[in-house]
Amino acid sequence: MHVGIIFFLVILGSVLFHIFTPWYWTDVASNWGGMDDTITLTFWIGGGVFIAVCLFMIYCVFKFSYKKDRIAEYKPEDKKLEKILTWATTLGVAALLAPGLIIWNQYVNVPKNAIEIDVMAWQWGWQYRLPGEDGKLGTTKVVNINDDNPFGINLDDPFGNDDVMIQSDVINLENNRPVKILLRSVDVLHNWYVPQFRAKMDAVPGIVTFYWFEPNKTGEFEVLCAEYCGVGHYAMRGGVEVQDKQDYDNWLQEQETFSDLIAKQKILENEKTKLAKK
Amino acid sequence: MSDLKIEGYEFKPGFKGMAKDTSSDQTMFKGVHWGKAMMWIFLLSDTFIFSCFLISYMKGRGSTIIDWPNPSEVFGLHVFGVQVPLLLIAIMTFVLITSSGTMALAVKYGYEKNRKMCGWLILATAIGGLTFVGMQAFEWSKLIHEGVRPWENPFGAPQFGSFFFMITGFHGTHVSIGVIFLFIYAYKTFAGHYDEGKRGWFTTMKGDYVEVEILGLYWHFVDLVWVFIFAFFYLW
Amino acid sequence: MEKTKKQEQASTHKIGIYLWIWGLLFVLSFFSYMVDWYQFQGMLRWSLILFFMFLKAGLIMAFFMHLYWERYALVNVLLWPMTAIACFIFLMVAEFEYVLFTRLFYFVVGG
Amino acid sequence: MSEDFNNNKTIQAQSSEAISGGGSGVGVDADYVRPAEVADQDLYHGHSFITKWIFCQDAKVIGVQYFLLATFTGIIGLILSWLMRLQLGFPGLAPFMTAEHYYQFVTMHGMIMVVYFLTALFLGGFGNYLIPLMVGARDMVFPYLNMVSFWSFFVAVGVLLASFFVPGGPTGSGWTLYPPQAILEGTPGSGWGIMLMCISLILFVAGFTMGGLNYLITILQARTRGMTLMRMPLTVWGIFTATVLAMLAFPALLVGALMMSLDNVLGTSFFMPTILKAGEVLEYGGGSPILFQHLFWFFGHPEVYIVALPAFGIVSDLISVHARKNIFGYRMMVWAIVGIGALSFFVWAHHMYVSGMNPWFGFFFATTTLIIAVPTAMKVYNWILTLWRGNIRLNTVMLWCLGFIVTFVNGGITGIFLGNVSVDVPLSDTYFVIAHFHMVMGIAPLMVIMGAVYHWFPLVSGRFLSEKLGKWHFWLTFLGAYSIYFPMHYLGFIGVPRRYFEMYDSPYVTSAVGMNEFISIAAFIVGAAQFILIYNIIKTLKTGKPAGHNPWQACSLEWLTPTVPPEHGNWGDRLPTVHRWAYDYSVPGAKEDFITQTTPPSEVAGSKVEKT
Repeated sequence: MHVGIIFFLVILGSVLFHIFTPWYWTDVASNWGGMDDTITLTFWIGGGVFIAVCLFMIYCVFKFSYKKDRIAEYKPEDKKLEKILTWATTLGVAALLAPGLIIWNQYVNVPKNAIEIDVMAWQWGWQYRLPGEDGKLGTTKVVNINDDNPFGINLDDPFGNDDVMIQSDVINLENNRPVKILLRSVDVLHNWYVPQFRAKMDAVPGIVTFYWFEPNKTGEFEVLCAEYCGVGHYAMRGGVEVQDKQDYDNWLQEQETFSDLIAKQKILENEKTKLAKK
Repeated sequence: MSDLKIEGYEFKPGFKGMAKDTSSDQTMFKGVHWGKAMMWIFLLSDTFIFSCFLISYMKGRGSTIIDWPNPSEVFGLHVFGVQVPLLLIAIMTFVLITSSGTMALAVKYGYEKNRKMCGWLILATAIGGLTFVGMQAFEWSKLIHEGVRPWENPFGAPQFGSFFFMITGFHGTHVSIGVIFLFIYAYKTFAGHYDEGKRGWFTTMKGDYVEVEILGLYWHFVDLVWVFIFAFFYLW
Repeated sequence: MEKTKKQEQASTHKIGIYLWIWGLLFVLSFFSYMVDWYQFQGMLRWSLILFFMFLKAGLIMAFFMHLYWERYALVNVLLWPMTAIACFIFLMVAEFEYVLFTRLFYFVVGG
Repeated sequence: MSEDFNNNKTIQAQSSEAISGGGSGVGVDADYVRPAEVADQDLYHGHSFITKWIFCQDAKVIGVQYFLLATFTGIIGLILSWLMRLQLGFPGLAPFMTAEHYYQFVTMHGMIMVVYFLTALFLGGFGNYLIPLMVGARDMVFPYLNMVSFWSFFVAVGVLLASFFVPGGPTGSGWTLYPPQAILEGTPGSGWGIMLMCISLILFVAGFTMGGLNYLITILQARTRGMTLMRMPLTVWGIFTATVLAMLAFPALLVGALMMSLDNVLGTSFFMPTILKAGEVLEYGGGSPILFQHLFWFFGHPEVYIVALPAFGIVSDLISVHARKNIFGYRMMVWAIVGIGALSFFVWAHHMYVSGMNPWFGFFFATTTLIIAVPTAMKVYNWILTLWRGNIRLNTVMLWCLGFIVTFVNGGITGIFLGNVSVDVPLSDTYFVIAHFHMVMGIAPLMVIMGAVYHWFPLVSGRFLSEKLGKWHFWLTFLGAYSIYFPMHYLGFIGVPRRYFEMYDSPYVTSAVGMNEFISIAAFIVGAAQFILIYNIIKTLKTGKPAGHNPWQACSLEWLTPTVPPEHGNWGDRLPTVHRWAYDYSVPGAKEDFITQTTPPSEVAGSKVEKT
């Protein structure tokens, strides 16, 4: 008897925990609310099945626990019941799969007006690059990276000159404008993940990966690394600040471009050589 | 091969026979020796190993942006002042197929309990295998001499060297193991272990000419893998 | 009925069949070598390579490894797992093309 | 030498053997079983202590050896998990828990538990002990190979544990061993540690291949007379399918481990692109880290089922025996096992939705993954339908089975979240994943292992384990484990990433402090509760209640040996003949509520056996 009761309490406890839990997802701050909806749908269908199965089991424990004179039923198969259950399950699974695939289709098709952001990761930090006025990012190579060229931009690529460089782990985004995050890494796997945006993707050395989202809440968010990348993994943080258009444009004005940097470097070098001559 | 007369069991051909064999008691592969079934399953597993190697190679070669060297030239040989593409590889293929043929005949004579013929053919196979390994060693030393290393390659993509040494090395190891066993089995055949049913060193089973077939399966598999390596590594 | 006849012969195949297959293997190897000799390129090269490869592999498996004479229970157990390999190959082709594209696009060509 | 081998007589069938004349319509032919196809197996009998107990060729002894060694490594894995939970629940309490050590413990815990504990225990331990007994064979078909298999495993474990004592310590790259970080500085154990891990895995695969060939050929080619595939207990089906998966999936791991070793030692660039490390460009270039992930998960996903399928099979048998009812829908159960096994080769990249692979794979893998949910759900339905109208003995074994159903259904349903590609995006790499896979392939199989230990211990030792201690063991483990992993899903919803050494500096994570402390305490209790079993076993071996012959009134062959525990050779001088499936419980009209597999039809002439 007590067995069934304890199992019942476990199930009841699970339901109550879900209802009263203070631990639940943060408010979504991007266009991926659909993911939350799919999770909720999966939660209701899946949770329903879980509770139904467990309650049925508990019922069996109550009703059919051992009695000396009882003889169990002998019924090896029930084709009809099995067929019904198979089809019902298939339908349920299809109902869960469909919205998942629809959202994934949106996830891999980036809108045309999305602004591209190059997110460069290393052990253990982030920096960002925005396209300049031409709207295009210059190509890069890991071997190009040095103090003068922190992003490894190919010098012969004309698109690279006006790229805006943000050598900080915090990036600003414009509210309600889709961004395409282009991820690359110079050493190991990383993952640029803001829980409030829901979306994530690994940064893989050797290739460039992408995802997109459209922030729809202004404010500051924390960037976490979500792919294990060595001992500093847990401390590899960054930040995102989502701003309205006005603030964002002001911020963008202040940022340095690659040609600025080259020019600055040249001046510095000239001064150095002058000093040396003196 | 199976002596397919089993008491109380009626054989059926084709898929019906498969269904009947599968649903029967005792054995699923009717008349197949335990060791032979084991070798087949092992080869299936080994197929997956080589497939993973070749798939990795395909992925590596397909996704590199550095040019892949032209194997036709890299593996060419200068003979009498003429550059012949893939000559050594062609000879190696020839040797391996020859040894495969002698092995197939060895199996045949084994089942006919022709001890001498079987033994000599196994020995011939072993020598063929040894020749193959020798030529592979020559090929390796030639490439190393030309500067190809697992980690670098003067002709183009460094992965060329990595995959070449790894895949041919793994295949060569298979051949070498096969050669060792071929010599052992040649000895056992000549010594008549399979005629008198002598128990093996590590097994409680009695010796039987089916063991020659089991070894034959392994040897043909090595040849089979070479067919794929030849096509994908040397001809691609 | 024919199948069982074949089965009964199985343990004593005529030597002729082995010699035939042996000869065919040499011929096919020669042909695939000729593919390289004449430097066929593109789809023709690929289809010829694969054609000769599968023919050779098939002959070795079927006759030298006696798979042709084995019962379907064994043959099917050996061949079906290859679908997993086929799936792996197919997807890895898609994968390397994607990787090659991103590498060229973001590291070399740009725009 | 010749007396080392027994010469068992090959029994030819006589159709008239053991026939009771009576019974309406039951003729002579009803009891007919075809004659033996192959001669009886000769076995090598050890004489000295070493050949009998150490380098032993008896599958049952090898099974116990596997069991003990796997349990030993499992306990190490358990202790490592304690240390991890200590850090997560109470950071700073243990000064030696540096980030390096934490990641090393995470890695070793994962690898030990998945490969060296669960796989070895189910296939090496239960597989070796039960397969020959359940299919009616004298032993595995290649006893010597079987022995070598165990000793390879032994060496593999040795190499694995040796990595704790080499410079740099064991690898800390996570159990998935993803390059490039696995072999770069910045990850603990990037030199020796990862090398030994790769060697150990290669040895394990080699050893396992030897064992696996044995299991497969024994099941396919050495069944006793009358034992068709569709009469085998589901335990054998589960182990069989899992072994097939292992034989086809481990090659990918072997290749991955080999290529990574070469990258590490020779400096090849299979998985290594151009890498900038501390301002210097390393001598790598052109490789693809995602290739390793594909290879790893081509192995890794079937590996999940290598652990799960034997558990499915065993739990079916336990439920059936202790509910005194045939397993519901046996055919469906078999096809579900085979179908899950086959499908598991087409779903691997659902572990890689956010890995940066070709994004179009998401559609393919989400679909195949969710298709697997259907046969899996059918199995669950059939387990609970077996309980329905049964006569359930609520003993310790059944409790573990019930615990399995609850945890497995829970973990299976969270699997639907993670398999569905866009739902996986926010949840992957968070604690939700940890909770999911611990529930479904940690706790659920463990429940089955425990149930199986309580169930088969009387067969192995001839004595019952203490029920009272067993119940304590169960409730502490079940309730504790459930309260570890159920709330953990919610940490995942918040977005707490996995593999974080500490995390309390993020504003929205601070709310999780209390829960982490609670989880850690529960983990300590659950871990400690496992020692109840060890105490129980030691106590039982001395003073346990003798079990006698077939104590659970089971139908399957392993309980029907002439001696308990079974001797080397299992069956005395005659192999059993099988006349029915393993689930004839509570057949109407039969004298008892079970009909063993060896009972010929003529002896149960009056009963309504639907299927024989």
